[in-house]
Amino acid sequence: MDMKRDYYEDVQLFESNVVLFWTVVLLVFLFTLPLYVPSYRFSLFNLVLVHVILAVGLNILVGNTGQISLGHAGFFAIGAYGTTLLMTKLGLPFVLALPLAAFISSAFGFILGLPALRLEGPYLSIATLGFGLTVTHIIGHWDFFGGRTGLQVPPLDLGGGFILKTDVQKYYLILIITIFLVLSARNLLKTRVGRAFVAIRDSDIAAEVIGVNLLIYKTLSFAVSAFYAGIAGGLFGFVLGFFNPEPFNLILSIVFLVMIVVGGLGAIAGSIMGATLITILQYSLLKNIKEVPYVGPFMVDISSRWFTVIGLENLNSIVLGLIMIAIVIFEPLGIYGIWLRIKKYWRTWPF
Amino acid sequence: MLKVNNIETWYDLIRALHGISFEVKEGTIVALLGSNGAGKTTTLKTIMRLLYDLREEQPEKGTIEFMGVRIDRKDTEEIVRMGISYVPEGREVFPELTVAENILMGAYTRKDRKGVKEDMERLMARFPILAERRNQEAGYLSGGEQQMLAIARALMSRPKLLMLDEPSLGLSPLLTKQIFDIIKELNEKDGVTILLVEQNVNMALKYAHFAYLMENGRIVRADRPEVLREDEDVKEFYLGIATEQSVKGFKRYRRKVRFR
Amino acid sequence: APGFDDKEIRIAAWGPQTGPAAPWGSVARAPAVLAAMINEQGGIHGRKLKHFVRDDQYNPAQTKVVVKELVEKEGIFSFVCGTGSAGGLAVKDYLAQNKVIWVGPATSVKEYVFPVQPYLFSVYPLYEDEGSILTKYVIEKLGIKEIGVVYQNDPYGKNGLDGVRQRLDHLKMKAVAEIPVEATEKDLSSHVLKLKSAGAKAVLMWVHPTTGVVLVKTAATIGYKPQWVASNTLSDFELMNKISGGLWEGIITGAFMLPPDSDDPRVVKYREAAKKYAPEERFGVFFMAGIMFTEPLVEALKRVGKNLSTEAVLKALNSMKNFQGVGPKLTWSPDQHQGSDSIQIWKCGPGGKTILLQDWTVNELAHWKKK
Amino acid sequence: MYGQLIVEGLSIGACYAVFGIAVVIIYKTSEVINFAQGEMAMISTFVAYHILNVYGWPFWYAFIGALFFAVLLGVFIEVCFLRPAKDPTVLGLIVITLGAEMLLMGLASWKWGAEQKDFALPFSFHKTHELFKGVVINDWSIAVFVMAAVLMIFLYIFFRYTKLGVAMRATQQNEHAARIMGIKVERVFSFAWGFSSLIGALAGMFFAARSTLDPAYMMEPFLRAFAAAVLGGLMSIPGVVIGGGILGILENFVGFHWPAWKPIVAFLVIVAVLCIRPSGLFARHYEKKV
Amino acid sequence: MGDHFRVENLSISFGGLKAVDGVSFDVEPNTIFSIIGPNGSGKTTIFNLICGIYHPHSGRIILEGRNIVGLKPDRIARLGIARTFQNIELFGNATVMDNIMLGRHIHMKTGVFSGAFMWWRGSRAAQEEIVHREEVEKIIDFLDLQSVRDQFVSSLPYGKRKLVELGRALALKPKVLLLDEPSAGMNTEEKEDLSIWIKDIREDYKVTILLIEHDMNMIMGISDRVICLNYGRKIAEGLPQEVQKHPEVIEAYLGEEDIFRHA
Ligand SMILES: Nc1ncnc2c1ncn2[C@@H]1O[C@H](COP(=O)(O)OP(=O)(O)OP(=O)(O)O)[C@@H](O)[C@H]1O
Ligand SMILES: Nc1ncnc2c1ncn2[C@@H]1O[C@H](COP(=O)(O)OP(=O)(O)OP(=O)(O)O)[C@@H](O)[C@H]1O
Ligand SMILES: [Mg+2]
Ligand SMILES: [Mg+2]
Repeated sequence: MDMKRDYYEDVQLFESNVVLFWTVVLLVFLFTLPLYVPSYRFSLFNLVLVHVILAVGLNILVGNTGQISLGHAGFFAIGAYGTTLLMTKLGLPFVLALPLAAFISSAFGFILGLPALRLEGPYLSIATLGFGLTVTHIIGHWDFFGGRTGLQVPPLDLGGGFILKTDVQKYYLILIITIFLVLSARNLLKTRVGRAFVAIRDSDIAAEVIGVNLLIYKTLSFAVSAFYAGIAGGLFGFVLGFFNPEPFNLILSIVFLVMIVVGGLGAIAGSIMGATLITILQYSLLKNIKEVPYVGPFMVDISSRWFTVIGLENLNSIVLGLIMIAIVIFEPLGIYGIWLRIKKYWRTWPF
Repeated sequence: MLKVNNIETWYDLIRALHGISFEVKEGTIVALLGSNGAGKTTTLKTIMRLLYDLREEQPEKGTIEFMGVRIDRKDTEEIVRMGISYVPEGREVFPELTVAENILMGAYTRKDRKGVKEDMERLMARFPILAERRNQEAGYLSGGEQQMLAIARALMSRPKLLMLDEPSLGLSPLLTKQIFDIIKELNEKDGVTILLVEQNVNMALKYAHFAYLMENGRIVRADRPEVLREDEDVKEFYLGIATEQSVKGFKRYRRKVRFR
Repeated sequence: APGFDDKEIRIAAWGPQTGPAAPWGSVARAPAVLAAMINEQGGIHGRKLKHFVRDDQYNPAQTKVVVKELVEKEGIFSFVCGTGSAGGLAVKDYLAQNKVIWVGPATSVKEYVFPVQPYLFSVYPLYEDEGSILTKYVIEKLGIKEIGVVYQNDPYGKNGLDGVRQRLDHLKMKAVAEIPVEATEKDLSSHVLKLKSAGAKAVLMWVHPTTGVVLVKTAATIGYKPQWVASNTLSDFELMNKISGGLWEGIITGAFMLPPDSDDPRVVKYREAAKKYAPEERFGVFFMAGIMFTEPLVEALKRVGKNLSTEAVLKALNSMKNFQGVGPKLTWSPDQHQGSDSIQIWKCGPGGKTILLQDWTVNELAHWKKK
Repeated sequence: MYGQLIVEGLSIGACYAVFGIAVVIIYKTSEVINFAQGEMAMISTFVAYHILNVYGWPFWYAFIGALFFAVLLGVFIEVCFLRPAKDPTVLGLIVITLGAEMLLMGLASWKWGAEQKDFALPFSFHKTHELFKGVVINDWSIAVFVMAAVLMIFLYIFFRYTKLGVAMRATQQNEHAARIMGIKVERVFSFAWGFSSLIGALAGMFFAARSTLDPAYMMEPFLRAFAAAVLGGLMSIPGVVIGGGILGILENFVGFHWPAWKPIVAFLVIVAVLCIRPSGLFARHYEKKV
Repeated sequence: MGDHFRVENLSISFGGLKAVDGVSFDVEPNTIFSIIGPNGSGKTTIFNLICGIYHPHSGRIILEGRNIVGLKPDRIARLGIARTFQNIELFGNATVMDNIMLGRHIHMKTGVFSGAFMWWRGSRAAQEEIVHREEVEKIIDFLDLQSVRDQFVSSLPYGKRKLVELGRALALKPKVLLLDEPSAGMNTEEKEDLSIWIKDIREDYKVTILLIEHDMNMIMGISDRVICLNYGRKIAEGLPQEVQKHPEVIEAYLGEEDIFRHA
C-alpha cells in the first residue's frame, strides 16, 4: 500500500505522450495552414478562431456553471468597441487596449452576474437577453460609439510599428491568443475554481454547504466568460476592419449558444469543434448552389417547380437547422460525444 | 403472475443484470433482497421499461411476462394500465404539485371518479399527516412524508401487482411497521400481489412468502423466508448476526491502518 | 485576376438573400437581367458580362468573407449595387487595395463619397437632399406647416432627418415632432399617438417599408389622417399599396428613377427583359434600381472600347457627364464621386399606379456641391 | 391621449399575451422555451395566405385550414424532432427548437420569398367604436381581447382542475414519475405542442393583420411574448395575460415620452422585477428543499 | 453549559406550521449526538437551520462560543460545520474524486489566475492540487471507494453515493459533522460498517457528530446522547437506553412491539 501515486498526473497539461504527440501534430498543422490554403479563406478562419475563443468562454458559464446566457453578443460588442475606442480615443497600444477592453467586459459580466444569483432557466435567459439588447441599443444611440454608422478600426499595431495587415498575419496573432486562452481555460477548469463552478451547476445548495460562496463564484463565472468574449470581440473588430452594432444582435448570441450545445456542453474540445463547425457551415454550407454543376440546375428546377428560385439560398439555413437537430438528437453530448465514441471505437479496434 | 425470464440490462457499456429469472405468483408477497448495487432497482426499472431511453432494446435479452402477456417491449404507460404499480427509489413525487394533486395523479388511469374520491379519503385517513398537508406542495414535505406520499400515490391505481423499491427508506420504526402492515393487509384483503425490494431484511423476511437474493446482477438464492433465516451466510451478511466477530474486527483494523 | 478576359467581364453584387433583411436582396439580383440583355446582343465589344450574386445576410462579417472569395477566387472586375452600409464600409478599402471598381452602391452613405474614394462611384442621391426637397414640396406646394418626422435610428433615417431640418432651418421653422424608430419595431401606436397629439398635418418617414405600413395602418385605426410623405425606399407602390391594404393611396414619396410601371421605352425594354430572364421576379422599384445602378458601368465599358483595363474604365467613369439611363442624371469627376443630386416626387395613385408630381428637382440648399 | 394609449397598449399586450400563452403551454409540460414558436405561427399564417390567394378560397376556410395545419405542424415537430432525442438536456431541446426555427424560416422564405405580403382579417382595424370621448377601440382589438379572455379562463380552469391539465404539469416536473402514473407522456407532449401551435397561429394571424406578413415578421413579437410570459411568471396563465397587459401599456407610455427607449424598456423593467421576484410577478417561487 | 456546540430555543415555522419549536440542546466535544423522531418532526429542518440554509425565527446556535445564526451557509462551512443530506445532494456530473476534492475547497487557495496559469509541475496551483489530492486519497481509501474513484457519481448505486457524500463532508475537516440518515438504503452489514466508520471518524478526526437516524440498532450502538423530537418539540433527552424506554418516544416513534432484538 505504500506505492505512492503521482497526483500531478491528474492535472498535467498532456495526460500522456500520445496526447502530446497529437497536440504537436495539430499545432504544426495550424501554424503551417497558410501553406496549403488560399489566403482569401483566412478571413473565415479568423472568424472561426474568434468564435472558438468566445465559445470556450461561454462554455465555462453555460456548460460548467450551468448559467444560461443569451447576452453574449453584448460582451462581444463591449470587447470590440472597447478595444477600438481605447485605441482611437485614448491612443492606447493594441497590447494594452485588448486586455483592458476584456476587463471592462468582464466587469460588465460581474454586474450581470448579480441578478443571476437568484435567477435560473428562462428567467435568467430573459435577463441576459435584455442585457445584450441594451448594450447594442445604447451603442446604437450614442454617437460616441459611432452610432448606427459604425466605427473604423485602427491598424493592428503590435508595437514599434509592427503592423499586421493581411488576414494571414492576423491569423497567426489570433491563433496564438486562442491557443493560450484555450489552455488557460482547461487549466482553470481542472483546479479549484473550475470545480466550484461544476458544483454550482450540479447542486447549488450542496455547493454552499461545502463552503463555495455563490455570490463570488457565480459572478466570477460570468466575469471569466465575459473576459473571453471581450478578447474575442476585440479581435473580431480587427477581422472586420469596420463594424456597427448590427452584427452584435440576439441572433449572434443564440448562435454562440448553439455552438457550445452542438459542440458539447462542459467540454472545451466541444466548444472548439462546435464553434468551428457552426461557423464554417453558416458561412459556406450550400451557398451559391446555383453555380454548382449538375446539382445547381437540378435544385433550380425543383425550386421553380415547388418553391421559388430566388429563395434557393435559404437551403443554407434549412440544412443547418436539420444538422443541428440531428446532432442533438443522436448525441446529447454533441460533436464531442461523437468524438468520444470514435475514440472508444478505435481503442478497441479491431475487436 | 409476473414471470421474469433471463433478462439482461446494460447501462451503456456496463452490464447491470446478467440474466435474471424469477417469478411472482398471484396473491403472494415476494421479496427481492441484496446488497448495494446488486441490481434490484435496475430489475424493477427494467420491468417497468423505464430504461427505454438509455437504449431501445431494453432488456437486451430475455422476456418479461405479466399475466401471460409479454411486456418487455410495451410502453411504461401500457404496463401501468395493465395493473402494475410502482413505488420508485427516491420517492419521485411531483414537487410542485400539492399533496392532493399528487395522489390524484396516482389515479390517472382510473375512470371512476367516485371510487377515486373514496380511495383518496381512505388513504388520507390512513396517513393523517398527508391529510394535514393536503394543499402543500409535495416538494416541501419531509423525506418520510414524501415516502408515504409515494406509497399512497401508488395505491391509488388499485394495482394488481404492486412493486415497492425500499418502501421503508427513511421511515420511522413505527411507520415502517405500519407500512408493512398495510402491505400485508393489501395482500390479504384486496388480494394485491406484491414485489418488494428491501434493505430491511428482517422486516422483509417476516412478511414475505418467498424471497430472492441478488448479488452483482445475478440471483444467487431463492427460497422461503423460513429457510433463508436459518442460513448462515444470509444470517451474517443480511441479518447482521455476525458469527465470526474476528472478521469484522480485522476489517476495521485494516481500515484504520490505512487511514493513518 | 484582372476580372476580365477576352470572353467575359465578371461583375458581382452582394446583398442579403436570406434572413430578416432579405427583402432588400432583389437589388443584387437585378444586374443579371441587364447582363443577359447585353449578352444576347453579343456583349460589350465582344465580351460577355458575367454576374455573381452573393448572400451576406446583411452581416459585415459575411460580406467580407464573400467579397474576398469573389475577388481572389473568381476575379471580379467591378462590383455593382452592394447592399448594406456596414458591409460596404468594411470592404471598401479592401476593394480599393485590390483595384476593384465599385459602381452604384445600393445605399446612400456619405462615407462612400466624402472624401472621394478613387474606386467607388455613387449613384444614389443623398437622403439629405431628398429630405430637403420633399420638405420644400410639402410646405410650398401643399401648404402644410405642421410637419412631423419619423426616422429610423440609423444613418439612413438620420440623414433624412437632417435634410428636413436643413429645409426647415432655412425657412425658420421647426418640426412639431421628430420620432426615432427601430427597424424591428412592430407596435407603433405610441409613435402615431405622439404625432397626432403634436398636431402633425404631414408626416415624413425615413423608415423600413414594413414600419411605414404599420405606421399608416395604426394611424387608420385611430382615425388620424395626415399627409404621409416618405423616402424613395417606400416608393414601391405596387407592393406598398398591397401590403398596406390600400392605405398607401395618396402617399407622396421621393424617387430617383422612372416608375417601373412607366411607358417610357427604356423602362419597357427592361421590363420585358426581366419577364424573359427572371420570370419569378416582381419588376418593382428595388429590382429596377439594381439595373439602374449597373447602367453607368455598362456605359463606361462601352465607351472604353476593346482595350479594356481598370484604369481606362476609371477614366471613363470619372469623365461621365450628365449620363442618363432610367435614373437621375449622373456626373462624376475625379474629385466628385457623388453622381446625382436630384430626385423626382411621386404619388401613389389608385391600385398602386404611379403619379408623377414633380420631375427631377435639385436641392438648391445642398452644400456638398459647393465644396 | 392617455386613454387611447392605454387601449392601444392593452390590445397589443393582449396579443402578446395570447402568443405568450402558447409559449407557456409548452414550457409547462416540458420546461422548454420553444424558440420556433414564432416561426410555427408564421408558417401557419403563410398557409392561410396561400389558401386565400393561390386557391382563392373564402377567409374562414383559410382560417380553419391554417389552424388545422398549425396543430399538425406542432405535433410533427414534437414527434419528429424532440421525441427521438436521447437523454436530452433542456439546452439540447432548446437547440432543437432553434434548429426547427431555422428550418421553418428557410422553408417559408424558399417557398414564398422574402418580400412582404398582405394578410387581412375580417376584424378590421378601420372599424372603430368610441368608448369614451376621444378614445376609440377597433374591431381588431375587441377580437384580441375576447380571444385573450376566453383562452385565459379556459386554460386556467384546464390546468387547475382537469386531470389532463394536472398531468401536463406533472409531466414537466418529473417525466419518469409521470410515466409510472400511467400518463401517456408522449401524448401529453404532442397535445401540448399541437395546442400551443394552434394558439400561436391564432396570435400570428392577428399580428400579420396588424403589420405585414413575411418570413421574419414573428421574431420581434416572439421576444415580447416571451418577455410578457416571464414577467407574469411562466407558470401562471393569468400571470401571462396580466404580464402582457403591463408590457403593452409600459411600452406605449415610454414610447410616447421617450421613443428612443421603447425597444428595451420592457427588458429593463423585467430585469428589475426579476431581481425582486425571481419567478416573475404571479408564480410562486419553488425552492428545492433538502 | 458547554460552549462547544449548543442550540438554544430554536424555532422556525413555515406558513402556519411550526416545524421546529423551541428546541435546545448542548453537545459535548467529540461525542456522537443523535436526533430521532417521527417523520416530519423537524429533524432535517434543524440541520438546515444549523448550516444556514434556513434562518430561525428565534433562538441561537452557538459554535465555540460564537452565535452563527444569520451567517451564510458558506461562512458556516468555513467555521467548521459539514453535513450530508437526506436525499443525497452530490455533484452528479463530476467524478467521485472531484466530489471529494470539492470538500477541500475551503482549505485551498488557488484563484482564477493561479488556476489558469497551472502550466508546469512547480506552479502554485499544481503544487496545491497534489497536496490536497493526497488528503482526498486518504479519505477514499478509508471509505473503500478506490474502485469507483474515477466514476461519475450519477452512475453509482444509492449506498455508494451516501458514502461519497460522507467523504465529501469529511474532506472539510469539520469540527461538527451533521449526518442526515446516513444509513438509509443500506443493508445490515453495510450499516454495521458504517457504524464502525462513524466511530472511527469521531476518534481520528476529533469531530463532534450530530446524527439523524431511523435505525434504532445504530442509534443504540453508537450514540452517546439522544434526543427525540415530535411536532418540532423535544420530548425526550438522555442516554440512548433512557430515551428508548421513554413512554412518549415509544408511543410517537417506536411503536409498541419490540423489534430491536439486536440492540
Ligand atoms: N445510470 C447508471 N449508469 C451506469 N451504471 C448504473 C446506473 N445505474 C445503476 N448502475 C449500476 O448498476 C448496478 C446496479 O444498480 P442498482 O441501482 O440496480 O442497485 P440496487 O440493488 O438497487 O442498489 P441500492 O440498494 O443501492 O439501491 C450498480 O453497479 C450501478 O453502479
Ligand atoms: N421549506 C419548507 N416549506 C414548508 N414546509 C416545510 C419546509 N421544510 C420543512 N417543512 C415541513 O416541516 C416539517 C418538518 O420537516 P423535516 O424535513 O424537518 O422532517 P424530518 O424530521 O426530517 O422528517 P423525516 O424523518 O421524514 O425526514 C415537515 O412537516 C415539512 O412538511
Ligand atoms: Mg436500489
Ligand atoms: Mg429528514
